[in-house]
Amino acid sequence: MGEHQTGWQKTLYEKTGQDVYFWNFVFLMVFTAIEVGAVYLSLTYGATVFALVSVGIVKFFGIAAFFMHLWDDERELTYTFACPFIFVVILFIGIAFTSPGGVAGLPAWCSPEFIGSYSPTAP
Amino acid sequence: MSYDDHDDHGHHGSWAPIIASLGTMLFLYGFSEASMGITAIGLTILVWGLFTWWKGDLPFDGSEKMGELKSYGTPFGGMNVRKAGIWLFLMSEVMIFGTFFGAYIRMRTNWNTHWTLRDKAQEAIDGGATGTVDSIVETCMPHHHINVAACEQATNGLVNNSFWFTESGPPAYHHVAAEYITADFWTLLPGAINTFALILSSFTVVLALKAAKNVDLEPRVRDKKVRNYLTITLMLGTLFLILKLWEWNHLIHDYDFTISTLAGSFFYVTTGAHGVHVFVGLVFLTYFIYKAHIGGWDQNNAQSIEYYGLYWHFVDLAWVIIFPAFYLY
Amino acid sequence: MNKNKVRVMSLLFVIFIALAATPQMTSYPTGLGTNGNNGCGCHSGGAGTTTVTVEGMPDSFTGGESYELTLTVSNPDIAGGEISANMGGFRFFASAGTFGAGENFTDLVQESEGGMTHTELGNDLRSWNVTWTAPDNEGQIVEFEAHGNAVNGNAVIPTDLKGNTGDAWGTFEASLPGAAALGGGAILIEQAEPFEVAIAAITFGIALFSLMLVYVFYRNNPDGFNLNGLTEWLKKWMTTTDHKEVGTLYFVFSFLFLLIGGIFAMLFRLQLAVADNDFLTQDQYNSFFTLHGTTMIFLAAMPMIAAFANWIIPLQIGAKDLAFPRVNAMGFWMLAFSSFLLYGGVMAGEGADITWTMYAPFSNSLGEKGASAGTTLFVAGIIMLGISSTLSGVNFIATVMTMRAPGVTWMKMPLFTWSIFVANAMLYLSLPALIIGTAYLYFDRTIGTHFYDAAVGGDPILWAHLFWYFGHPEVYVVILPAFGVVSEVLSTSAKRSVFGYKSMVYALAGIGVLGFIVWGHHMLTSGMDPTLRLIMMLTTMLVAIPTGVKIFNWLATLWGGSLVFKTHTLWALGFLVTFTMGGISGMFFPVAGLDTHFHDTYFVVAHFHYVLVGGTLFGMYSAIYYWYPKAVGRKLDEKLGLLHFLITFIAMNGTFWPMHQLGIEGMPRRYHTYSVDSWSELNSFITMSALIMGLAQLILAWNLIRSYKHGEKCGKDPWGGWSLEWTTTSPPPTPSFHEIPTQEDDNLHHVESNSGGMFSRMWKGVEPE
Amino acid sequence: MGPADYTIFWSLMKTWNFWSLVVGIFTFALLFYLIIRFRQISPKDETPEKLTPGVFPKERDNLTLELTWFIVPTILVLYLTFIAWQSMITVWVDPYSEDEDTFDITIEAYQWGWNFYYHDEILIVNETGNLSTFATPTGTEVIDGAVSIDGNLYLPCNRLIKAKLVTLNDGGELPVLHAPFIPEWGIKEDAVPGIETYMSFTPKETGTYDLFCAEYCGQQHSKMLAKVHVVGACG
Repeated sequence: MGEHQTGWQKTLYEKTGQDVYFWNFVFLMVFTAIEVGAVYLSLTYGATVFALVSVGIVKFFGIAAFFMHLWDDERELTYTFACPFIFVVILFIGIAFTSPGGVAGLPAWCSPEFIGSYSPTAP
Repeated sequence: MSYDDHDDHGHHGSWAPIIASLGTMLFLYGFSEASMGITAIGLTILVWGLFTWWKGDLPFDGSEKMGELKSYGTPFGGMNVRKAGIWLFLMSEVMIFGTFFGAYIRMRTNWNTHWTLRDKAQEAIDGGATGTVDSIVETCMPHHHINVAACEQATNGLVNNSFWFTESGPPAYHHVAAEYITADFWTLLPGAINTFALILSSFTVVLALKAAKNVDLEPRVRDKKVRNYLTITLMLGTLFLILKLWEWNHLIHDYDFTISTLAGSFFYVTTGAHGVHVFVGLVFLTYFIYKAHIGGWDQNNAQSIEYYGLYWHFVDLAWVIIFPAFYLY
Repeated sequence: MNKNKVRVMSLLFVIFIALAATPQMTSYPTGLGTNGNNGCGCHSGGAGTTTVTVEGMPDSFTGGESYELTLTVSNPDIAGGEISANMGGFRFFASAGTFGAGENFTDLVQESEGGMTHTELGNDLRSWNVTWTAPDNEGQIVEFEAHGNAVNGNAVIPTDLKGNTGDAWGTFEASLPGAAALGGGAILIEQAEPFEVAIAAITFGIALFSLMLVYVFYRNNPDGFNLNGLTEWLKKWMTTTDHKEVGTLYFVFSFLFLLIGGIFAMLFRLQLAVADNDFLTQDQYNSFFTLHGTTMIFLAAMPMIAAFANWIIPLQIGAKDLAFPRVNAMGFWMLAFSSFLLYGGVMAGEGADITWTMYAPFSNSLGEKGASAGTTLFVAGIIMLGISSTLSGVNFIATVMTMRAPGVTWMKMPLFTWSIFVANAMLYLSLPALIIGTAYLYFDRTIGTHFYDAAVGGDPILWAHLFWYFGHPEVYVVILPAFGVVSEVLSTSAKRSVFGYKSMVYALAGIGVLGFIVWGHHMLTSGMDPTLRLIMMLTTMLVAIPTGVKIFNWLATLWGGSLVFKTHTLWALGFLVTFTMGGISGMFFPVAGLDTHFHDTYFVVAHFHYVLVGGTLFGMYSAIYYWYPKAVGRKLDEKLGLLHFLITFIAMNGTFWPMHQLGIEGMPRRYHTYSVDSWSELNSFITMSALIMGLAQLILAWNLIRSYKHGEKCGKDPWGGWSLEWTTTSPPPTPSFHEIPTQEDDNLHHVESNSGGMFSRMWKGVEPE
Repeated sequence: MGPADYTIFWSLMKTWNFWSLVVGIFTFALLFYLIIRFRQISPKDETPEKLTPGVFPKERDNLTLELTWFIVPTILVLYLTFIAWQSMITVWVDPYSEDEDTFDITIEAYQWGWNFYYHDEILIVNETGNLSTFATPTGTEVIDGAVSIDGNLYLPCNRLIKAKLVTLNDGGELPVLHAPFIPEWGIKEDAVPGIETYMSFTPKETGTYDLFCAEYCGQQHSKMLAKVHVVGACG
């Protein structure tokens, strides 16, 4: 189980006496505190969403890379874990962002009329 | 859901699959018929099926003969088949939680929520309305009840009736869980503690695995350490579920944020599905603790704990995304 | 041995409780119809201590005659005389003829929802007069149904009353034969209730199935037949985890439900044979076509694919068994038990009538006008199907990825394994959308959430998106294995290797990916935004190209070969003909101008039956004739096979080709009746050929049973195939390969460099280091 | 029956039928030729590859052939997509642009029936002969805001009709999906509870046409019928 054989994990263990999982645990705790704090600063909508999303991604990376030791395992496992996210993105584009209100706000160049107007007259 | 069930004595077969399926059928049948008796029978049969499954696994010692196959060829050459299996199962779980979020975001982009209200209040202030964003929000929503007239007056006409209701009648403004949670510390506390609890339980599973793999511990001490770490994980998991149920109760009764509202349906079913995944993880954990208790884990078959750990970390990973999306945003 | 007996006894005891509980189904909230719906939702209504009588009924009606009927409601407990207001109410329905008010009752009774009921004023009486004018067609039996309610005048309920809430319902039923029905014309025997016909057919089928079970066991060793042996033999089958035995379970299960699905199809084809037919009532028709669709896809096509996948994949890649045998068995048993839930509603006369696509606002609606009460069980069954397919998905992908024998690299795998791998990958990644969608629907119907409810601000199209995100990959999951079978069969029958193996694999991968971005073409007229419709139209156009490449590859495979015409070859060639026609008719839908006409008409029904029956069923039949000798050691009879092929091929085209014309004429889909006469003769032709096609499948059933013992014996490789399954004995030993084989390679050995990342090593088919 | 020949449906159908026949005949001719020419004459026929069990057979492919049957269908499909795109503009996109003078109506669907509301006022002169065939109880004028008189729809000829589709939700009714479908004009659109969808068409001939419900809506889905009368002069 990745007994600190890679370089920086070994030095981390010697220097601090705690292995990479302990520090990963602390890392995640700190970021959860940041997340909850960010909400209480009552920033603007955009800033809060940005903070929440970025902390979320960082914690996602923390858990997936170290607790689920994708960092140490073969690269094929990371591909396996990444593969469904392509279909989650397709699902998001097709279902999440195209709610009745969502699509109406699209810019003109992306709507069919604009694309349609390029073509010669109807048959 | 540990998929370490490759069973070497394939020829004698196992009763577990048919019992578990019968249990699932009775459970779903009872739930559909709203008759709790049959639901309870179904659940017990399902758990009996799982225990039969694990009884077959108790002697598993991680050897090739006992079913620990090595995979061959690209892409998983040399890795245990069960490790590839658990990762493939997690692909399906990623899609399940992806769909939960997809449906949630689809609906959320249509709703007016406390965020849009704050933006509108800010706009009104820029347009000359008096007071701060918080004061306007307070006048519009005295402790979470909508006061349309006062709001229109406070934002001089910016937040009118069409902000709260669509013309054809259904509500345009949806109270989301985050509105109640971020407003009051005591409502946020269970969510925050749950996040700490789950991350801690992820950590203790990792410690249990390290203890099991640790060769220079002598067996009796090792078994005790593994069992204790796993028991801590079990307790943290139960704490998570209890706090979640308490929080639900608090939201439903004190804030009237029930499942018959649209935002409530999405909130309760998504966090509920995550709760079911945690509960199933805990049921599996009882098997691991029992096997640790009878000294079953050593460095050869500790990889089963590692595969269980993958599932448990995934459940924690899902919570790491659900928490900001449903509780804070 | 006694511990085993205890376990068996307790299992049977539990099943007995579950079945005993079935009749008092009181599904939320209107009950499953066994205690009868009380005719009106306006009062809470206790159990009926009220008696309802109707006088003035003739013993047989003459066409066009009108009769004066008096309906009286009486209830000794609720006197109702002294308190003036609201003493009684009624609702009166008849299956034919028209109602009117009795003399001087014009302001006391009114017409509502096709029947009669009391007016505000009429609420004070306990008996009312109505006139009923008989229909002209005297050759039928009219069913009367009246619900009477004795009310105690809205007064506060006096405590002495036996605790009912102030009103109690009673019902009255009678059937009145027409003149022609009674004496006059041919004696019209009491028409069997089609539900009883369906349930009788299913129970008879199950009884026949269990008899066949005992017979097959008996035939194994006739002299050693004893009951203890039977339980032992059953235990073997119920606890098996061997991929061959689970494959056989899947096959028998799917064949049984193929026939049951066929029974439903034939029943509602009779209903559609002529205009304005009333062989089936609307509820029965709606529930029959729903069950036909769901049974054929989820309980017949996918299990048959799983049967061949279970049997053949481990043999073709040289593995001893699947990666997780017990998960494999659990996959089957989840599927088997889900059929109880799917069919639970039918047994109580309330089968799910929400179509196999279960569109949201209707499928989560309750009450009289909403979905039938059995729908909740149906949706629970769909969730169990989702669990079963996820489990078998994990299994097959893990097996193909990790347990291929040496020599069976990615680019030297048989095409059937490739097609099962891509199909299971697509199923496995698209299923969660269905599970979550049906879970939302299930909670809507059970615990009262409001996911798709427009009144609360919900979006009904969310269901359509979630369902079709699963739906379109699902139809590729159902067709890709048939592609794999046809590639194998044509190559073996023409004694040539498949033309362009690499382009076939790229086409499979192409379909696998494109299948996920085209689901919108099922919803082009459902109010999506034109931008999304445009994207979905473009991607759907692209999907036809990989399929076209595959068809040309199959044709090129025949070039220069020496084609033998065994039955499986005939089915593969039949597949090529019908599937190509289905593919071409499929190209009509991504066009806006055509789709606004063709959506939800019989043109769609024609297209998907050509692709499903012509594609998957013909492919699977070809697989049956091709691999039955490997599974059983005996060949199926060629003459019976030829007969079965000819009748089914002709009847299939006779059934589904005229539907194209009906679609162009605009006959809508899922219609209980139509009154446009010009559609009648096309529909009766379709019905006739559908019946022939249905009966032709019994030839295959007989062939399967007969050849098990009397088929011509065959060796390891009866057809001259090349893949690894033809190297083991037939039937293969358990576990399938005692020691893992190595697959040679006929191509010239230019040494591939071992470097490169995973993907390059994968495509170069290089051995691991 | 089937769409009238002036609809866009038939102009597309001709193209699609033509290309389907071309592709179909080519494929089937090739199939039957191959079956007849390369059938087994005697069991000892020699084929280039010996298929022996357990040995991956010699691969055979011909890049130019494979490229042609990849490129040619792609060109055909792109050409057909180009035409399909046009039909989308005329069917779904143009009608929603507000500038044209459209004849607005609202089609309201409820469980198992239709209500028609008129938002424009037209006067149909009675003496154009074919009017006598229709029972329009209130004479011939269609008044703004009028509701369907006898459950049927009266439309002017040769005007772009723009129908707003809604589902009746007055609390009592069960809002489910419906879809008005007029086969003779080849148009349909779902009426979705909660949102308004649009359907449009320009009838060019007077007469009576059937209106069906095309989205499954429960027990009497097949009974939701109505008649559409196109009245007035088709100048």
